[in-house]
Amino acid sequence: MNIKDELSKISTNLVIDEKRANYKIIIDEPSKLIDVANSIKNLGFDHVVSVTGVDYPDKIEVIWHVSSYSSEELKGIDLAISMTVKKPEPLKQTDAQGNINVNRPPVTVPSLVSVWPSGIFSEREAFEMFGIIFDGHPDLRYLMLPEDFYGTWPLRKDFTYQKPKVFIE
Amino acid sequence: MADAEGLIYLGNLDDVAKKALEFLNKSEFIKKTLSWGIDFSLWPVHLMTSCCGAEFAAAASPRFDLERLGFLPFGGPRQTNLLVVEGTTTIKMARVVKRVYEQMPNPKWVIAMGACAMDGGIFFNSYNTIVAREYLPVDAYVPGCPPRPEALARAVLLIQEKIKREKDALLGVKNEH
Amino acid sequence: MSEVRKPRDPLTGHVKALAKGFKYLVEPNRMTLDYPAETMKLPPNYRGFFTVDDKKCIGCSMCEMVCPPEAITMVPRIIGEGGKTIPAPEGEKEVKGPKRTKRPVVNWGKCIFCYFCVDVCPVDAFIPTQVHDLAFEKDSEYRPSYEDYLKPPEEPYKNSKKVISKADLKRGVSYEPAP
Amino acid sequence: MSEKVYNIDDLQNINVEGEKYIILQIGPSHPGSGHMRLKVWLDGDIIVKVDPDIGFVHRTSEWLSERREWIKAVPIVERIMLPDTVHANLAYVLTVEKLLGIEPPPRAQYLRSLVAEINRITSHLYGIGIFGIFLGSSTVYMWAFGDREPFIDLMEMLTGARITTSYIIPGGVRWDLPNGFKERAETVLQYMERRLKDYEDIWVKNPVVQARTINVGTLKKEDAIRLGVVGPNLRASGVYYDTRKHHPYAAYSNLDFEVPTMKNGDSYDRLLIRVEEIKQSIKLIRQILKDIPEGKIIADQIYNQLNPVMKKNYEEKKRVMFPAFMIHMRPPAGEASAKVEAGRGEIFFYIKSTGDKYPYRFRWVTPSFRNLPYFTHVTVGHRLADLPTIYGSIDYFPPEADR
Repeated sequence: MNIKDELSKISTNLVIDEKRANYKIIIDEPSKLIDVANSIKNLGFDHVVSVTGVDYPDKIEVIWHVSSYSSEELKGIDLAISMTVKKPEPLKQTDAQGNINVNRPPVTVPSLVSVWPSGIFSEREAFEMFGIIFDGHPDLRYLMLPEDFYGTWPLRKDFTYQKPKVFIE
Repeated sequence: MADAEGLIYLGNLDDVAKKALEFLNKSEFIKKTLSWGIDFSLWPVHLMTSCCGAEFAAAASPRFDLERLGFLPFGGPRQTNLLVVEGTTTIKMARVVKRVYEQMPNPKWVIAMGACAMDGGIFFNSYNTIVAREYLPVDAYVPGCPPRPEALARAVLLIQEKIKREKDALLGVKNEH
Repeated sequence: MSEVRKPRDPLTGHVKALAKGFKYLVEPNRMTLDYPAETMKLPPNYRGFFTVDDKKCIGCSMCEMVCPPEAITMVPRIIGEGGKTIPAPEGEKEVKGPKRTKRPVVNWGKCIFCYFCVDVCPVDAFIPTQVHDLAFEKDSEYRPSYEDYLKPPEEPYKNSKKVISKADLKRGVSYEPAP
Repeated sequence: MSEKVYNIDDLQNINVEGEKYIILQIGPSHPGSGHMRLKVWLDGDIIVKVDPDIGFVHRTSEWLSERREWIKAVPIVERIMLPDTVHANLAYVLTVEKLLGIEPPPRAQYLRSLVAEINRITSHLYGIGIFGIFLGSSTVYMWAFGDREPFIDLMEMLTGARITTSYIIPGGVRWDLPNGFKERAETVLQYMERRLKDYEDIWVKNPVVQARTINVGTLKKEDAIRLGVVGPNLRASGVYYDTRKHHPYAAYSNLDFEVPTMKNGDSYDRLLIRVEEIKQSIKLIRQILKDIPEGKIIADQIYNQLNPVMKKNYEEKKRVMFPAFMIHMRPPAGEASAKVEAGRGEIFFYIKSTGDKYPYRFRWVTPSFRNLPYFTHVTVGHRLADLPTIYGSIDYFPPEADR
């Protein structure tokens, strides 16, 4: 099985970095994501290693890293599935004290938990860190941060933090 | 009969107890015995806050064996009198640590173990961490990341010295002089 | 590998476990370090507390830049007229006028003993020691001033027996008096 | 096992709202739970659902590393994975080396493998000791933590620190083998081999341990693959996968070792596989110390930047000091990923550089995080008393999962 041919059959947007052995499939349309993921799974990539986002000034790139345990040929290959979504404009609100609160709305992408159940915790982590809502995720809750962090999305580049003033009641 | 009623504080046991406590508290022998007893039974509560717990476990292991100093990790906070903050506390964890500290009976001591519990260590500017001194009264600081088990032993010995030095305060009632 | 997984029948299993326990009761392999009475002398590359050689240091701030927890701060050190921060060391008396330079001070409450600063120093000015068992009672004690930082750290138990650890075929770790 | 059959596959869909279940909060102040909370729904004493509440040790390593110079992330990743420091350090450095395009010399590669294997033994002994505590056997805790010390002494002799070694830097390692290391290592290995036989009698083949672990917490091969668990736990379920074989790094492509696998995938197999891996690591350390080539321990690109004082130090003490390059490192733009087999499983790094002095995106996944499905899937249907067994057998280290 030639992995490059098989992958380019699935998607034309295949980026290969020979030097670093990176394989990356770029998905331009959200509706195609689940179909592509299913055909990748049928190829033998059976588990998700990591789900994460990369924050850019105007967009967020969501990356699923998948790999294989069952297929002997694919064990040495890491495949990244990347999808970029545009970020909505942040909403600025001025409250009564004159402080400017920036409300940074989350983005929505389809969830791949139905294809790879192993991504369930990783997707929850990506949700709390980047504000990526995975559409179709069965249990999208906060995983690590306390609930009072909601809406701040710490790993986005425009995150600023203040040490909490009142700490323990 | 009337004389006897004057001598005994009927229905006023609180007062009697307080007077008895004050009497005991002034006795040098009692204080010495108490501090001697406590300083060799510093039982830390078995609460791991972070990765320094690995060295805490090594300190209880056969090579360093802090049980020689009366340092025996124990499960329930009600039976312990020493809290070791092992490394970083996140904000989520600090609430738990604070609650555990409140559950421990007096008198109690706190060791801040590791750089993260002292001044923040390598996670000093993280958005989710807090140093021990901001929410607990700390009695001994152990630098290192993680500290060697010997350094933890040194902190336990420091607290023993402190107990001997401050034996007046052990019963919870301060002496006048 | 599955031949390892053969449940042992309870009788011999318990007897063997008890026998082994009895063997170690009679013949224990003790590896305990009797800490305050004997302290370890650690290998020469051990990363313990360290101080700086005031004469060698050139004040280049490389250590401050590489310090991962930002425990090192550069403090001003002024020699000559006006400045009294540091008494001029011998051999620098001929300096005329104030001479300003910077020196590192380590906050032990942040230091993680990675020795990146020691290794990045272009003149090798840091003096590593093997002191490893300090503890402090107050939070002001572990943030030394430059004068305090220049003094080499003192071991808490100086009179204790110094031992080095040794690999032992029977006990794992054994100790022998340090040379 | 429970009479009621719970559907493990879509566990998240179990409706626990209307039913009369007992909800038990275990942790985080609990001798067994470590730094996490387990929310357990119980039907009698049968576990219906477990919801792990993690994040008590979430120290924001990704966020911090994206705001610091490249070299400063080395101590950060080490502190997150305290029992597996060398592996975390190695995985990060491999990723940076891929970005920089530096190849370390062979001696450095062997030294990296050597420290990694010593670390693997300490990590497994740590896991076995904690498992002992979970089963209520403090003897094994004392044994395992005691036997960890000779190996930690070896690490200390080589790297200068007990656990947090910071030994591996881009381009090589920081210290060469000290005098007398090989003899000392041989003594320690012989000691450990002798002790492993004693472990067998008192712990591994102890009928009490077997009764409590056999057929408890079974994860079948296909489920292990589907849930994407890693490391010794995966191999205990019968999947032949080891990053050292399938993504060779350091000196592993030149070394001869076996990857032990088990069949059943229950708690007992997860214990056995750790013992087997200790045996393999002992074999590997012997091999490395025999085969280690002479030569430089740092790549030429780094060596040429050392100043005369540092070069003199290198020749005399075999100690690599840092050139100014280490602070001002700016890897060229691009992205790289690396995998390393740590004691608890596979570490994955994905780093994106924009050619700046900080990483643009620093992503890493630790083995314990990927072993989380054990709590949600494997515990279901067991009695509450089996929960510590399952927890202990997967060798879960919460600070590592929370990062």
